[in-house]
Amino acid sequence: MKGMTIIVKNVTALLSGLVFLYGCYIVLHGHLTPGGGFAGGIIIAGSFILLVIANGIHYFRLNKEKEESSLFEGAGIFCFLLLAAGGLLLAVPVFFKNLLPVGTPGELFSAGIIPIYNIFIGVEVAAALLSIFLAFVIFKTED
Amino acid sequence: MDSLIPLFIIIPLGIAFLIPLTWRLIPGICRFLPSTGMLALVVIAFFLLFYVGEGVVTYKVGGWEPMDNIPIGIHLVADGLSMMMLIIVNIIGMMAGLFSIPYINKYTGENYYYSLFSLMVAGMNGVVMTGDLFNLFVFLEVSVIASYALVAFGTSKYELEASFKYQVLGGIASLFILFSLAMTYWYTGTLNIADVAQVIRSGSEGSTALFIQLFMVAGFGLKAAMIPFHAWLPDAHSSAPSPISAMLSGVLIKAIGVYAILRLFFTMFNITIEISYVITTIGVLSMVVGVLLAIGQWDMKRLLAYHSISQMGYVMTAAGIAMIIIAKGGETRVAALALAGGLFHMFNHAAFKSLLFLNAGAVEYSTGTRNLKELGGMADLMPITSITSMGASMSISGIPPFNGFFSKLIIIIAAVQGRFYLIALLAVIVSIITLASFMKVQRYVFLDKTRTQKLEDAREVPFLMCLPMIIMAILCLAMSLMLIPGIRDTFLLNAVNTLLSVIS
Amino acid sequence: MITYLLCFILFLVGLYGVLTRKNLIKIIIGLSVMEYSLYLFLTLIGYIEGGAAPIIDPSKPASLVVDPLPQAFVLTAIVIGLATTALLLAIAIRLYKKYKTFDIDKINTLKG
Amino acid sequence: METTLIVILILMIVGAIHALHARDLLSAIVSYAVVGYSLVVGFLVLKAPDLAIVQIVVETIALIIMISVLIISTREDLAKRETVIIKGQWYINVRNLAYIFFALVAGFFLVYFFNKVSYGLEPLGVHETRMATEYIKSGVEGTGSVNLVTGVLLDYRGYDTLGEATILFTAVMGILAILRLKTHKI
Repeated sequence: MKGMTIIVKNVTALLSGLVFLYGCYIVLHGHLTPGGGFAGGIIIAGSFILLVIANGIHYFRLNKEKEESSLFEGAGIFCFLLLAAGGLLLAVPVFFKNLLPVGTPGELFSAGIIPIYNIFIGVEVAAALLSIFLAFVIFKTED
Repeated sequence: MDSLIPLFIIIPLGIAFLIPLTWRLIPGICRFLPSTGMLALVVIAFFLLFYVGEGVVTYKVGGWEPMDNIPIGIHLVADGLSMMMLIIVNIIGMMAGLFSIPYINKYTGENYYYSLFSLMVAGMNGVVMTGDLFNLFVFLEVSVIASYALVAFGTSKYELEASFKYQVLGGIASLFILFSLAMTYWYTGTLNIADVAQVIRSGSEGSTALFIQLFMVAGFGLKAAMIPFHAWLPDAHSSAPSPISAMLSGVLIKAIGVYAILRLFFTMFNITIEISYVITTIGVLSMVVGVLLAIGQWDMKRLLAYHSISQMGYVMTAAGIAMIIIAKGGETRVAALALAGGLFHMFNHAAFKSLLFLNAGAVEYSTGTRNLKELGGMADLMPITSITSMGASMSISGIPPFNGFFSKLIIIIAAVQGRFYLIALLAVIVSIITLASFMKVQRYVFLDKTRTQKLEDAREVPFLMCLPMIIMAILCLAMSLMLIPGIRDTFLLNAVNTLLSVIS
Repeated sequence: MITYLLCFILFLVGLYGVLTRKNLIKIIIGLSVMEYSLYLFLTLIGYIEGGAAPIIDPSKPASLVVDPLPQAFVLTAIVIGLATTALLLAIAIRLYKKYKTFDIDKINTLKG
Repeated sequence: METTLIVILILMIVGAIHALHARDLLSAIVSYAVVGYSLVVGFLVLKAPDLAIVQIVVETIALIIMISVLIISTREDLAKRETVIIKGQWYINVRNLAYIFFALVAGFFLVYFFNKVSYGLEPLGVHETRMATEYIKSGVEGTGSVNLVTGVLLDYRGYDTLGEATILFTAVMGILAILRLKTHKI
């Protein structure tokens, strides 16, 4: 499956950068506008999936890509757990405490630890969905 | 001391996330990681059980204090019952983790197996410890999704089909539970179990509580494989890898099914006559029909799976009897006795049923077949497996020195004292049929001398599989000591009092 | 009250689909439709007449706001639904490779 | 507002029924997508923008995965086999009739019981919050996040979101375990 026509390939090459940017925007502004770690992560995964669909299966060296994306995912969620349990280690005996200063609501750096949680969840969700999609695609072509 | 409580979630989750990351570097250590993690959790659980003792410790996640006594954040509850469940879950998890190291060697993708295994235990720890309804649903989904994938781990025809059937029925059950949570939130506006109990007790006696309870019984009953919803259990447990079916049948249907029903129906709702009759009939039905289905089986693991249904029926009947007595306002001493018998039998069943599944796994590992007709004369070829299997069979069919006998005895005594003579009679008959069915297993697998040629090369399983079996057999004997007054108070009566404290 | 009732009817349609359809993919669709009805049911519970969306503009103090708690549950439940649907599809595709069909009757080898 | 919800719900029910009875799978998935995307409109009407954005994106990903599963079973052979009607055996028809009758009775009983119960509870639009009053009153100061839903998700009930991210991680581990190509070492 050599992917789609040349027009689709060029358009997606341009488009997926924008989609990726939009996903990062949604993740970073999770505490200000609707959306957040989950929605933004899925949009970022969508931009990669767009590339794989448009440029056909061989575009990524798929098996290596799948391993890397599941590694990314494990790292993302492990940092999320470390952050959540961070309070326990720094002698604040409470799981999931909002440690950082809360700042004035409405600005970008405002909700304490919430934006950092959002970033880690965004990474984890994006890598997870990419791994799922690649697993399905690899299983169909190889078998 | 309080900050030990979230460790029950952090350690298994940390291990589960680390294993895929570090599998390439240190596969040897990663294999032992889940078992050592659960060993540490068992020690913490014992320590906390003595620390908690009679009272209840609520741990507020995120440090959100209740605002004019309406709880805001999620509360983790550590009391007698949840600590006992944690001890049982983590002991069986450690044993199955050790057993699966040589067993899973012949599959590829071991890092996925160990990661999913510790995720399943993390989910069960999460379910047992939460005091919040939606959190219970989330962690229930974590352990159930991990068990769907683990049932289909061997990806043969039967395992895939069994896992699909298990997943569809499990999915329907989860949606029934989510629907009952939505109705609870609509009725009470809050999700903390203690808070919901407060609102329902002060609220009007409408049929809303009964409607919610019916959907909860349907949802959790399907997770606990009670009779009207048991269709998935024999296929899922017989085609899963053996350490996984030991975990599924030994702990998963308890920590998610029966424990959730007991916790929610005793603490959250006030016990009415209708619900207690529903629970008792489900319990008696699964007790009787489970064992009748089990007689005709010739596949070892399928037979054990049907027996799980009937043993879970014992626990539900005991709980049902306690609920009827409380609903009718009888003396709570008999209700406490019935509940103590039910809980004691649940803990015992975890020990001997998972040991039986490990034995079946050991026999399958060395001979390659589970069909009783083809097996024979394993006693002299596999001494350790046959001894532990004999111990487990005696304890499940209730022969005195073993723990099964005492818990069934307490249930029958409570049934007689509560003037449920029919239930007591049925319990005795079912126990006799269980004895007959397990003698059949012993005879065909271990004692029958006529051995087919193919089985000559069968030899004893490696040490890492024998160790858990020996420890579990000793556990089966040791748990009958739980009736001695000294030990009984900390282990058993704390759990019973937490359930009954809300009523008295 | 009619909206809650229609939600419950959609739930029953999904349940009917799961229990009676013979095709694997249609069973997965039925399960997913049941989930969709529950998401709508939870959001309906949290709706307050005349309330604004739960994003409070710090400059002008908030008027009446819709209940954010059920929305947090539905957000969690949506991702749970995605996870279960993806796992079901993985098993369905593997079954298709072995049996060359999506039909339950031909796959039904295990005794119930 | 209530009438738009009723129209959306009727559209979803019709879409669901067609999805379950469609002859071939691709049209079943299209009507399933109708149900999903009309749910997005429902969320917007119910003042839940967070859910609308998550649902529209999740629905797209679910459709991509479903269609990737479906491509291998081509449309024609499915259509042909679906229309095979079991002729002649009378007990099959009676059994199907019994199923449909039983489904209708159970459905009617459940709907009646649900209706009786839902009259005792708060109607649509009237909702007296108990646990959530604290989130609305001091949500912004407590968590600092202007978006209350993210505040609830990540700070008041952050433990839920940890479970949530774990579920996605479990699903990925499960799928990678099930779809691995060589399952046995020998």
